[in-house]
Amino acid sequence: MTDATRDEWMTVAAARMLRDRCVCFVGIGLPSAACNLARLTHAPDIVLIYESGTIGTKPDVLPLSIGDGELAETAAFVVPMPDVFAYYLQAGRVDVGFLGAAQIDRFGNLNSTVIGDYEAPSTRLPGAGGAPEIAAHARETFVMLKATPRSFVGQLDFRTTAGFGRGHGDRARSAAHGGGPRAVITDFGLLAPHATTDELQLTALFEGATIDEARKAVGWPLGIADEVTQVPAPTAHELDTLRALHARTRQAHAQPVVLPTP
Amino acid sequence: MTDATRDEWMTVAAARMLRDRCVCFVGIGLPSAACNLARLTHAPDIVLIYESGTIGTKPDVLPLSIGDGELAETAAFVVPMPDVFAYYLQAGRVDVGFLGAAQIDRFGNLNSTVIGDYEAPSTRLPGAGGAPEIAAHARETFVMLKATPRSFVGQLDFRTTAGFGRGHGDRARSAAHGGGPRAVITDFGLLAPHATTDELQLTALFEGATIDEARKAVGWPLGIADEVTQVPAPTAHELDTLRALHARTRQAHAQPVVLPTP
Amino acid sequence: MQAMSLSDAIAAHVEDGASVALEGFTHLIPFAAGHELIRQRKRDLHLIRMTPDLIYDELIGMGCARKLTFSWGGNPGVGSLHRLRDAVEHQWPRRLELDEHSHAGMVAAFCAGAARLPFGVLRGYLDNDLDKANARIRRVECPFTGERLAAVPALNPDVTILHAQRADRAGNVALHGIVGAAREAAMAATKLIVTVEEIVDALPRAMNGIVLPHWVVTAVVQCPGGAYPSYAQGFYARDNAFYQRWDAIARDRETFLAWMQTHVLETADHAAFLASLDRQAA
Amino acid sequence: MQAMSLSDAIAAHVEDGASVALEGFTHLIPFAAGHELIRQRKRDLHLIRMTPDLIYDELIGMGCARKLTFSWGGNPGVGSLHRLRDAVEHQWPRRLELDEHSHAGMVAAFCAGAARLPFGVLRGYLDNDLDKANARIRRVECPFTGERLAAVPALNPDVTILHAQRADRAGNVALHGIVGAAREAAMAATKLIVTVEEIVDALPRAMNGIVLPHWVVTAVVQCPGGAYPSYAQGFYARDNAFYQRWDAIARDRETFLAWMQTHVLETADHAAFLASLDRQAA
Repeated sequence: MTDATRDEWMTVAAARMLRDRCVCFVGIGLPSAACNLARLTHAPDIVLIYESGTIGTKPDVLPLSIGDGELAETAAFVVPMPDVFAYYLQAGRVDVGFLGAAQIDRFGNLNSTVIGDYEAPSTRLPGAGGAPEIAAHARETFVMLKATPRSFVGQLDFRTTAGFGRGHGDRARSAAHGGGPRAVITDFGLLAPHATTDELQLTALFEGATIDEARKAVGWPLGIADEVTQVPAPTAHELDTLRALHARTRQAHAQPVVLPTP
Repeated sequence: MTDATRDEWMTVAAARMLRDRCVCFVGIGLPSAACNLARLTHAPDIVLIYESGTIGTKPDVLPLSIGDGELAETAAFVVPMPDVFAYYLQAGRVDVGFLGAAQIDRFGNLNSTVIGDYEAPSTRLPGAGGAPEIAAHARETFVMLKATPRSFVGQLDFRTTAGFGRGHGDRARSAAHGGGPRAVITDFGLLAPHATTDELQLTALFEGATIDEARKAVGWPLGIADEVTQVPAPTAHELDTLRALHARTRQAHAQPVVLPTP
Repeated sequence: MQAMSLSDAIAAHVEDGASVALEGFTHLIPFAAGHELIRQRKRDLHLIRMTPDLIYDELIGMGCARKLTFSWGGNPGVGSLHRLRDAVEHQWPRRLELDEHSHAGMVAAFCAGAARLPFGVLRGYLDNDLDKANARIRRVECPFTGERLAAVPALNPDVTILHAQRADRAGNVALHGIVGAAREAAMAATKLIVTVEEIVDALPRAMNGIVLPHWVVTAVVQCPGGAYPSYAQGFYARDNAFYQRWDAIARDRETFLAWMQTHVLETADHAAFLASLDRQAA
Repeated sequence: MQAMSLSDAIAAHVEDGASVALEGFTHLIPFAAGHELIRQRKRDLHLIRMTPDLIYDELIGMGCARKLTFSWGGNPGVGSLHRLRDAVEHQWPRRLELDEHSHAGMVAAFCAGAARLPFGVLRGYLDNDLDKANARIRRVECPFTGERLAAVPALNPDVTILHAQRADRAGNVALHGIVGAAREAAMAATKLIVTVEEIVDALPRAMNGIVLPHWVVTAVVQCPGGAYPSYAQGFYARDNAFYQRWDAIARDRETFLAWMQTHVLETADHAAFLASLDRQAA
């Protein structure tokens, strides 16, 4: 039995979904860890793009922000942000996008804008950022999000980012060129859209997680795939690589920054 | 009496119209000579932009093409062409534009597209290039063009570039933000638009040129300004500077280019 | 272009009620200039910025802003901007009007502004609620294919304020590293103020480098460390620990106001601001 | 990305009837690739290029083109492109359809193509005859101000061919100096072939340099001197004298055909083309 945490399971599971040489639009947090874990294990030639404009970046430590200097220093090159969104993302030059959110619904639509009413929210969230157009244009997207009935909801408070809309081929009829969410990686395992209804259903579990746990964590009646597989445990090499990356990151971020002297 | 040629008169007259520190969109040929003469005499801080994207360029010799390496090497910086046309020209960041053409009419409209019918021209000319939008967006433009009844015509075969349209405030009613042609510099002297009709009329003559010569060279009944001035002759300093520039240019262009060896 | 002090530049060029874009994406955020806006108690500003970041949290919390145009308002890698949230959720210290976009939409709006076009076009805002929340996200029909695309109104700030690595004495400004939409925000503005790490005789040679030409620049201010706690590539790193500390500082109104009093209102300029943190750290 | 010979790259990726953009503005014009198109007797090409220059004069005179999208068709600083004129004025050697723009319009069309938008917008084609001659110049109304602006359909060449200074072994291509609309033409294309002066282990460090990333590049061809008689900044200068000589070569059909026979059709590749000129010069 592995000692991997659920965060580590999520990160490893996400990393494994990335093919070598694929072009990946990376978000901060778990997606950044997953993409760099893939790069440091089975996908050395993966191309990582952070929305700050760093193309082909190979950070030695994980960035705290999406625009840390480390990303620019280790990038093949850096482009202005209009280029990222027009010439790379909208132009269909990105294979994989990673998304997070505060809420997700059964069709993979996301909310990262408000809890409550838009005009008078109970919680104001950060907002869209790159997500709506990443979701529209990347060939496929992965959503990484821990599951609670407050995050996996029957009805979004606000739809920031379209997944499969109302399902049943809704997305294919929209102007979005990308394929939409291929998987949701959450802390009990993986969900994937049903082939015809587009509804997310449970397809795989992490070690120690159960279908019952999954059902309780999800705020809609969760569909279960015909076959629910067990995600193979993180290997020693995966875990060692990931933990070394996090250790390097902690060490780097613990270095005091010298205040610039006027 | 000066020994200046008519080309030199034109170049010197054009150079004198350029204020120091103005931002000037330069065309090849006489305009390029005039702009650089201004830079080398009274306007050391003039900003020269060639449409190839070289900003603040200070060539030691005149380029043959609008994109010679000399222009890039001596530029403050070089931008892609979309930037030149969108962020500089269309954005109103250019003070002065220089234009040439095959034909001009009495309202300063220009033809550089075809002689004859567009679909079956007797002479196919190079076409618009940057001219239509230079004419639309530069704060003011100067036209440099030698006068014959075939070039100064009553009716253009094709309007490539709008000057004052049909005159009488036509331009002010268009979407063009720039002020239009401030002067036409030709080989007998200068024309400028009438304050209310916008029709070009003779305002100044070079030494040795006469109103009669001007009238014969122009294919419409040329209006004459109330006061026609004499353009002061090129100074020795202006002529020396211009001739030295041309001599450097001839010498540079006479250098054989070494074929690149594979 | 005019070389001047930061306080003079802000006083001369930023009026109450102005639309102001302090751009820079994570990198080169003009903190020093933002603090000077607060010191001079500017009011009713329409703040524009893709990623509001801490400096807008400060401006909003200090009541300088009436409106915010933005596309992502969080503390990067940390969490919420508590002052922004307080303004939206509880109208404290005043109501804040939101003009909310996605990054792609806002980038298109800056590009349109820089090109002096009235609108930008993107294939975006597809099948989501953003155009219901913001009436300034509309559609335009392609005259060739009939496809309906998203249109956003151009952003043309009254004043854009940037921080950059270097300017020369003529006022040409060079920046490198992550640039975000800084160049477009600069070219889109009516006035452009740039704080720089250093003013040099000649910019480093870079034929295709990113340069803002002197005649587009209204004022240059020499302000070393002007992006701190953000960073200036080649000069100093981002103080990630400060961004993490900000979460606790800004969470409560009182700790926030006390911190602003000590470190911004009671410091005369950016050098004093930095010194106040240095003393604290020591 | 695939490293291959020029003849293989052209044979594999350029089909008769294709739309092909050989871009480069005065600088980095892919002459070697253009000559290879002629050697392989490609037909019915839709040629796209802001400034057709000598290489398109050659392609048109050799009957390779059915259509030309362009904005300025002259011999820069010299005069006419005689083969282009002969095609338009006398349909020799065949009729040439024109899709004519201004520089600003064509740049907008390339930018739209690179962004995979169906049209580009500009404040242009004002009060002139260009939109009467070209039905593909239309108008679009701003959904905010009601202003009518010019719209041009996106340019998305089947193949864009560029010349650049360097590629690395992964196929990343770096160029510097005057770039014109080369980058947009590259990003707009379905396939991208790039000839380079040299293939290197690592591109020169340039954080904000102009790079075409390997996954956008279809084929890289090492082809020293591939831009001659145009130039490659840092490698060799523009042969202005050749541009002047071209006027006499291309003025008559017979001298043109004889020159093409000797220097292009009877040379096996670009090295042989350069050698043929060298012998002539000696």
